[in-house]
Amino acid sequence: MRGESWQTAEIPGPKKAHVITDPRIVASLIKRSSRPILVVGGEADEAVVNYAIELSKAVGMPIAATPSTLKAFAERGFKDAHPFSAVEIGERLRDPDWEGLDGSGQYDLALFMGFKYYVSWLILSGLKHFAKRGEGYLTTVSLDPYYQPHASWSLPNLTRERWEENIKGLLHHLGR
Amino acid sequence: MRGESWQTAEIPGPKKAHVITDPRIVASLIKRSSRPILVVGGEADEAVVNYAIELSKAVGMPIAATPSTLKAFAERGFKDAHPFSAVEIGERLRDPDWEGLDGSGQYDLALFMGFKYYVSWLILSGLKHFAKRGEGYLTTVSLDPYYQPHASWSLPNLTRERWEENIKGLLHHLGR
Amino acid sequence: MGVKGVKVKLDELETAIGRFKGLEISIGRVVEEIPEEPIGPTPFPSIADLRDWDLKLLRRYRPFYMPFCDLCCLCTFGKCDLTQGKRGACGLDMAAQQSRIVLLACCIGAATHIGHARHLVEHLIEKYGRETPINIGEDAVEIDMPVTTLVTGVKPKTLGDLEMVLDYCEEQLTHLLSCCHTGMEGNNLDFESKVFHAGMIDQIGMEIADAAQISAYGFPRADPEAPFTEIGWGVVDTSKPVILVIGHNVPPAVEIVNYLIDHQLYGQVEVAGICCTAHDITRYNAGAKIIGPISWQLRFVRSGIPDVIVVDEQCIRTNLITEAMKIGAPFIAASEKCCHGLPDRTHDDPDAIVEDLVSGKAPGALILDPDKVGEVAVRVAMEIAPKRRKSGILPSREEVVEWAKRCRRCLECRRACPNDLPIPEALEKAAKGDLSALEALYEDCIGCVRCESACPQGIPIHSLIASAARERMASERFKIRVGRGAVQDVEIRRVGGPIVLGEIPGVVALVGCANYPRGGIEVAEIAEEFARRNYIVVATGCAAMSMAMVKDEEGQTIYEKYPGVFDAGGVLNIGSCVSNPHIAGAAIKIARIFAKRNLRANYEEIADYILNRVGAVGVAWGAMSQKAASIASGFWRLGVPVIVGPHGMKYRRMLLGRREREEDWYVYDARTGDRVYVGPAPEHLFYAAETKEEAMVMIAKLVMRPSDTTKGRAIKLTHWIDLHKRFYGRLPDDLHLYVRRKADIPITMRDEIMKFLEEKGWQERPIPDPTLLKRLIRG
Amino acid sequence: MGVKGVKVKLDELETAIGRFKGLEISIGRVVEEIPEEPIGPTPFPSIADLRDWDLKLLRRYRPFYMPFCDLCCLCTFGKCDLTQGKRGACGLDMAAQQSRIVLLACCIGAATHIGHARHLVEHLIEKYGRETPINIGEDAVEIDMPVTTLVTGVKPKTLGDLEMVLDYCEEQLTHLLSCCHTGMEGNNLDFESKVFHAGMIDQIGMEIADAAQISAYGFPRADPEAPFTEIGWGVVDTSKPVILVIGHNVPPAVEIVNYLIDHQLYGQVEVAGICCTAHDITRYNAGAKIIGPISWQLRFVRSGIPDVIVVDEQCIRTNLITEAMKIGAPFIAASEKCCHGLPDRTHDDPDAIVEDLVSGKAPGALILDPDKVGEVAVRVAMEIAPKRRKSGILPSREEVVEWAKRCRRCLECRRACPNDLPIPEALEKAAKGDLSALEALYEDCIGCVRCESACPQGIPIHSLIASAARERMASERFKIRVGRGAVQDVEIRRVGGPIVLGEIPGVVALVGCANYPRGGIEVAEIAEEFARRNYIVVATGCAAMSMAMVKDEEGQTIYEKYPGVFDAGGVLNIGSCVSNPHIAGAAIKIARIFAKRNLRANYEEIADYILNRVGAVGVAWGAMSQKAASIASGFWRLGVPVIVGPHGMKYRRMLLGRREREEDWYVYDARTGDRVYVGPAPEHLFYAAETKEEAMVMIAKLVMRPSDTTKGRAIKLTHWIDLHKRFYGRLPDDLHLYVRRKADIPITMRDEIMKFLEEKGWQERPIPDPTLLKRLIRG
Ligand code: SF4
Ligand code: SF4
Ligand code: SF4
Ligand code: SF4
Ligand code: SF4
Ligand code: SF4
Ligand code: SF4
Ligand code: SF4
Repeated sequence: MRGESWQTAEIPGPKKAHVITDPRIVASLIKRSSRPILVVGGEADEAVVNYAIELSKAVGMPIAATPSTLKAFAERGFKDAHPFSAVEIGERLRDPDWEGLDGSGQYDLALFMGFKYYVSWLILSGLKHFAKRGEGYLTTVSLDPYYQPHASWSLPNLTRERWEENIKGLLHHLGR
Repeated sequence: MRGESWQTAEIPGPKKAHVITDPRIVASLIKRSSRPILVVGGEADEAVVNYAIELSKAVGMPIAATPSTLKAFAERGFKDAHPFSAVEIGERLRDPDWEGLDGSGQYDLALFMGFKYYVSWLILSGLKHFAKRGEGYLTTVSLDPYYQPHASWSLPNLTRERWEENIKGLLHHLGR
Repeated sequence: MGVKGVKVKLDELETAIGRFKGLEISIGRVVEEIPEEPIGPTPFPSIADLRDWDLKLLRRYRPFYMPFCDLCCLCTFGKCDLTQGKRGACGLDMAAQQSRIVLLACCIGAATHIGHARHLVEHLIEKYGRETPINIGEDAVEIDMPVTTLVTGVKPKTLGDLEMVLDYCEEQLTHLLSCCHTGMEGNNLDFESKVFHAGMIDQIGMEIADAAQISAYGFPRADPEAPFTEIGWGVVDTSKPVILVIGHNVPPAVEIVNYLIDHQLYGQVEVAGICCTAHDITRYNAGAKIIGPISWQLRFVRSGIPDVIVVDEQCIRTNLITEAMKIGAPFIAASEKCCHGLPDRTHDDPDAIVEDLVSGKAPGALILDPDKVGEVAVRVAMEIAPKRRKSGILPSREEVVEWAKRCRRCLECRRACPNDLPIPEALEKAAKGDLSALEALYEDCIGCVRCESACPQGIPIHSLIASAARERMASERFKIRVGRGAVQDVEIRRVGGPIVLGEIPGVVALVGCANYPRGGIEVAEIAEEFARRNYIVVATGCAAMSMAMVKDEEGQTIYEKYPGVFDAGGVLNIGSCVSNPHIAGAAIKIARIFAKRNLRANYEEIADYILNRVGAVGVAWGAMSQKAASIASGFWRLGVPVIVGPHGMKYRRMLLGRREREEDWYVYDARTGDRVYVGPAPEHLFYAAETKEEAMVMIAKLVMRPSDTTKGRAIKLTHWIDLHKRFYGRLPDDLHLYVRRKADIPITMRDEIMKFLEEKGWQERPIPDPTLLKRLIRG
Repeated sequence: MGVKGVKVKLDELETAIGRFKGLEISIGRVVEEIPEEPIGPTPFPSIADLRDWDLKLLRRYRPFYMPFCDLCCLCTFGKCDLTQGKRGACGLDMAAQQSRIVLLACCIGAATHIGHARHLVEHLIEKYGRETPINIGEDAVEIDMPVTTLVTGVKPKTLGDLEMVLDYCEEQLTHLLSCCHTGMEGNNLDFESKVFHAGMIDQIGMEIADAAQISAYGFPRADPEAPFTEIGWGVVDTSKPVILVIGHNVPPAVEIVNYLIDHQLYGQVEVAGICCTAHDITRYNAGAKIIGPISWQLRFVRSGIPDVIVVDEQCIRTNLITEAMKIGAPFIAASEKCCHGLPDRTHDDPDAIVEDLVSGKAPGALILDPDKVGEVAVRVAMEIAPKRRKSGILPSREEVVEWAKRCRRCLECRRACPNDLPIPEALEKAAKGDLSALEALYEDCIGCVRCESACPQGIPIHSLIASAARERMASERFKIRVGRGAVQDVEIRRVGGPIVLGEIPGVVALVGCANYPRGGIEVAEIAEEFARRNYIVVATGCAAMSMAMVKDEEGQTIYEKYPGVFDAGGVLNIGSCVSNPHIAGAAIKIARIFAKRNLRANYEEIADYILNRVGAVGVAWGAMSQKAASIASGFWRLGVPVIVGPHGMKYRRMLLGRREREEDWYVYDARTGDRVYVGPAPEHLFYAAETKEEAMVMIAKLVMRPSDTTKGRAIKLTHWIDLHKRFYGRLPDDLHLYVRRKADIPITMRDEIMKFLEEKGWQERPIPDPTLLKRLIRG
């Protein structure tokens, strides 16, 4: 079940996410990326927000956050969180011509966490099919504790504990 | 690609065939079955027909053959091949009340070989969903050289050579 | 009914005009002359006639597709893999395929309403005559069918007039559906334009259905004082025989009530409904009761309370007959659309049917004659009720615990649950005797029982949840005003100005189904929030029910607390799903009554008016059906944005504006012809919110319109900023885009906002007389 | 066109009957009296009116579902997993879902034909007048529209009469589509009954379309001597400007020809067609040419030969505009259903459009006026032809080799190919300079270019195949008789008896699309086999084309070798897809003319007659579309079995009889009322064959009918046994079920068969006057 859709019926198609078997994979994706972005959804709890901040700080990566979580970021004094709802950030990440949060252009790597399963399932699907980047497509990574087949890379279905281990491992490999 | 649909788009759903990693698996399915049947399709070439006969003889298992292949069976002096087209045998294997080729009732194991990919893909789908056997469902096995997700068990996608090795291995484990 | 219908028509024809041999008749569309108003540019528009308008909208509100599947499987060339730019065997790419699926959904939705309208009109004509006048608001309403008049140019006067409008709808629908065929349309924006067309046609279908039933059955006619009835699982007097009616097409339920009245049985039998038939039967007779929205079907049936179940069409659980059998309640299917495998007893003697159903010889019957349904349902209910055990199949507390012990924690139920409810976790507790976690699932459970289907242990999970929440369910007793129907002209006259000027901050329409991510309570919260803020809150369908199912500290529901009038702070139950066009109609009538725009066949101009001036927004928090899709698209074309809950993302595409793309937000100033930047208002046309908080902030944002006066804008900004701060903890990042002049700024927040605006380098800009249509420039 | 249509209708109404203010008109269905024939029991039947008949068929021919997907994704409650007895959130199970998908497909198919008919009738009324008489066979045909008369009871006389029949079709279609909505029908057999209804309505739609175009355009009127035209890739004179027309709705193509004639340009421009528009333009003018069926689109366009491409609707590759741009051919879209994102130039000056297209300023235009299309297409073709390089984008031999070298043998192309063609293997050879394997793929390739989409190397595989087969393609020049239309009454009179008695062994209808498993040549082989055996072979659509594309040793095509008359050994091109009802009509007319049964609104009786007596079978070897699905279902309800090729299994369900279930094969003897066993004839209603051999044996089997005389049965058995032996090497195992009396046994095989029968313990049994309808018992 690790590499199966968490919601049984959400079968994607021929192209399925690689399973992240080791957080080092994500670390290296981030390191190799020239413009990564972290997207945080409306289900983010305290832990997710904290990890997101850590991740962001580790590599200086901006955060697009569902507005409802903004408060949490603000409370932690974190400034680089920008309000976009799930569909709004999805639509922008799709568009090769979007200028990005800072006006310097599109991103080449988008990491997702804190989403309802079916919400990121669909946003990631939209990006998989339509987020052109030159000859290829945007690389997406799902960091939630369930397998998201529409991402380029996804964690498998995980218990909360194993999930935290993975995120901590990732932070470790990013030098935090 | 071994355990992926041979035709890229023929994605089945949540329930996918177990991959036959060792012909012994099939041998033991056959041995444990009280009423197995071998179904041979319209794409069966000489080799398939020969293997089918061997398989049938190994365990005294009857063959339901697409009428077009009947000639080939007859030419080899094989008598236990009964003419049913793909959809006809599919419809009968589905029905828990079918009397079988010999009037002694339904089968509990159906092995398929010699089919166009999409033909057995669909027949196996019909059986997966509708061939009730008591509380469970008919066990189906695809012995063609490509992965058939709708079967209970399927060989993976194989080259012709590797496929022959598998079939020979199976025959070997059945004592031929 | 078809045969009968035709025969009647023939008879009428023979009597009225003589006998015809070789008669040649030209049957065309008769457009009645309305002397005071000329016909507009697009009478009975065909698919491409409003394409220019659609493309204007679609350039600004761009589709964002979220495929629900990588494949297309619509023809035997397929399945085709459309991943990442691949094309199908017919040449289609993923964007076109997704828009095609949306079109297909909207066609199905529109067909459902139009077919419903057709059956209803046929039946009512047969029953009340072709000449029965359309009357949805007595003297309080001038134009009974504003959508129909807007689109087609005609103004139907009688039930008979509705038939030709239905002909038009069916014709357009046929064309639209054909566009879904393999090898037809290839461009996604053209598919989207057709989606809009389907939505527009759907609005007419719904309008016809509701106009017909209001007129013939005497439902409340645009009545702000429509009576109250009861709603909730606990409203039924279980000491009486109980008839449960489910569906949308009310004639069988009406004939049940009529039979009761005619036979002096009224009051002796409970008639309770689920879904829109419940709305409509209470509009017919407020003595009927409402159980709840679609998600209440199984929990109520399994309770064993209904003695007879009568289903007509739409939103019926398709295996309800097997559930009915489990509780020993005869099942009557009353529509040819939903035969459920039952024998057709339409032409049988009622005595024989009653006998078979009461004795249990037959589990159910198909009866395609509403009068006969009325008789049979009542007689069966009265005869069977004394004999039936009403205990149902909800397990006892002890049984719940026993079942819970059988759980193997395989997670299949949770993985099947659309709301990812923590069932295994709840069962773990239940196995130890603590049912609180199970009970806690009740509110979020939509009653789909996918969990039960998935459970390898055969645990009746939904019944366990219902049982754990039994006390809570039984105490569900709320008041709801029955559907009032249309908005009166006088109401429009009163609020038209304030709405267009922005002084009434907006009209919030809560509509649609009960596929809620976190329970119906969220709908009630949204409604309350905006009613309290003096928005006009209107509601239909399941949402109108869910809103009623919460009480405040004083034990009052929202309908009791707020007036039913179309005015600031009003909360209106408009009616069933087919009453939705009254909401569109209200927006249209603002243009007509307040702004004196012509309606007849003048779609583009009115839609442009609404988009730029009427701060209305639709919210379908639990939208799930194809009908909800087509209803939404009818609003899009008319310039009304729609927000759905997160499940609504499964409709596969949003229509999103990009606030930072300045070039997208220019309009013409109708006075001067200048192109003027007006800011991103309204920002989106179809939007899915993840949380109710996000929805509320977005509602407050989407009601802003370019034409708002400074006073109006200040009011709208106040609410938006207030909600934004409350839920998000700060000022909106894009606030500067919505402040046009200093006078727009709410006084109470002046300093904070001015500071913000300065940081953004904000400058004052003009407020034009906005339009997207060049031809409307007067200057 | 909608607006225009309405205005015309209004004008007519105003002129003809006066001016209406507040006029009240009862618009009903005018059923014209046919004095000689009473109206039957089911005029204008609604969904449930023929349900009894359907359930009779479905009890015998049981659905076998082969889900194409384990899921349902039709609403936002989903996706739902329906695997192995699981139910969706709406309660649906897999059997119901599969039948629902079939219904959806048939609704789309029917909508396409009905919508096509509506547009055509609207256009022809505008052009030729409402009073234009329906005339499909001059004096040779009494009932012009047998399907319409059978179903509705009316007998349309003029183009104008067709509108009310279309109203009925659209109404029924709307109801049917609504049944696909979530929460409607729940029983799979009820869905199947609705599928039959959709098919029946579809037949009317097609009949209207063809009757209208035959009547107004003067297509061949039931003409066995319809003229020949040319078909094939090589028939076009490339020295002239070439206009390629693609689709199904012929008016734009007709106006191209008319413009050429009116401007004395006829003969200077080649007009060539693909798909049904090709059929129909050659029926209008046999000087037009046919390129081939749907699968020829890309290979022909990529050749660069067309100077202008005009598409109307249906079966158009949806990204053809991008292919047109690659060869620099302007692209004109002529239907609102297929706008392809093009600007609407309908109301622009033709000069401006021509200028933009010729100069390349615009790659194409949407022109919703057939006359204007005619002018613009011709003028653009003539102006652009001298300037265009006609070389196209097919690579040279050398380029093919270079491309082949780039192949990495990743197998993606093969895995994407619907026919699993060994492309990588062929490219391996090609890389070494040997193109023979590539060329060998040509026949089996259906031109879907999924291979190209899948290839990570971007290899233009289909172009490589076409290039390798270039010589073969260029030499494709065949003769085909243009579509003759209906069957004459005199033909029916001649063959009705022999068919019902079984002496003409059967009618084989080869219809449908080009989704062939192994090339169109198989269709030609099937046709030849049965024509040679003195069956009547009729054909329409792509199949009628594919049949023509093979020559015998003398260089003759099947149409040249066999007469075009509806008689033993005749081979008839009936016409385009909408001509299919002439085939149904022939079967119906046998009941009418030979057996003197009433037709009007008498569906059940006639279908019963056909099922039991008329040895007709449909074969859709390459069926792929939703239209093909609805066409097939129209035949099922009428009692005509249909065989599809293996891809047809993707329609997801078969309707299969079980020969060994004796109880399924009883009928009433109409003379005595006895229940009589008649053997499994016809055995199946919807059957997919894996190979052409299997199809041929099954055709010969399915033409057997209970009413066959002994002589007739002997003839049918001869052919069946002969084919069975030839292909399967032995007698049929179930032969005894088809021999009723010794006299049934073909004399030449007497001994062998008697021996077989004895082994089976066979006994003689009576031959009844068969019917499934109790009410038809006379005794
Ligand atoms: S579109 Fe739906 S039914 Fe078709 S393959 Fe995908 S999930 Fe299955
Ligand atoms: S409609 Fe087009 S994309 Fe869909 S299955 Fe058919 S050929 Fe493929
Ligand atoms: S019935 Fe309730 S708990 Fe069960 S799957 Fe549906 S929503 Fe979840
Ligand atoms: S599916 Fe059944 S057994 Fe599995 S966790 Fe859920 S309730 Fe327990
Ligand atoms: S709101 Fe939706 S679920 Fe409710 S009755 Fe209407 S269509 Fe059905
Ligand atoms: S229609 Fe029914 S089975 Fe299909 S997705 Fe919706 S709820 Fe599930
Ligand atoms: S174009 Fe031909 S070779 Fe390519 S995938 Fe289609 S059928 Fe196969
Ligand atoms: S997909 Fe392309 S590269 Fe791969 S085998 Fe086919 S032709 Fe070669």
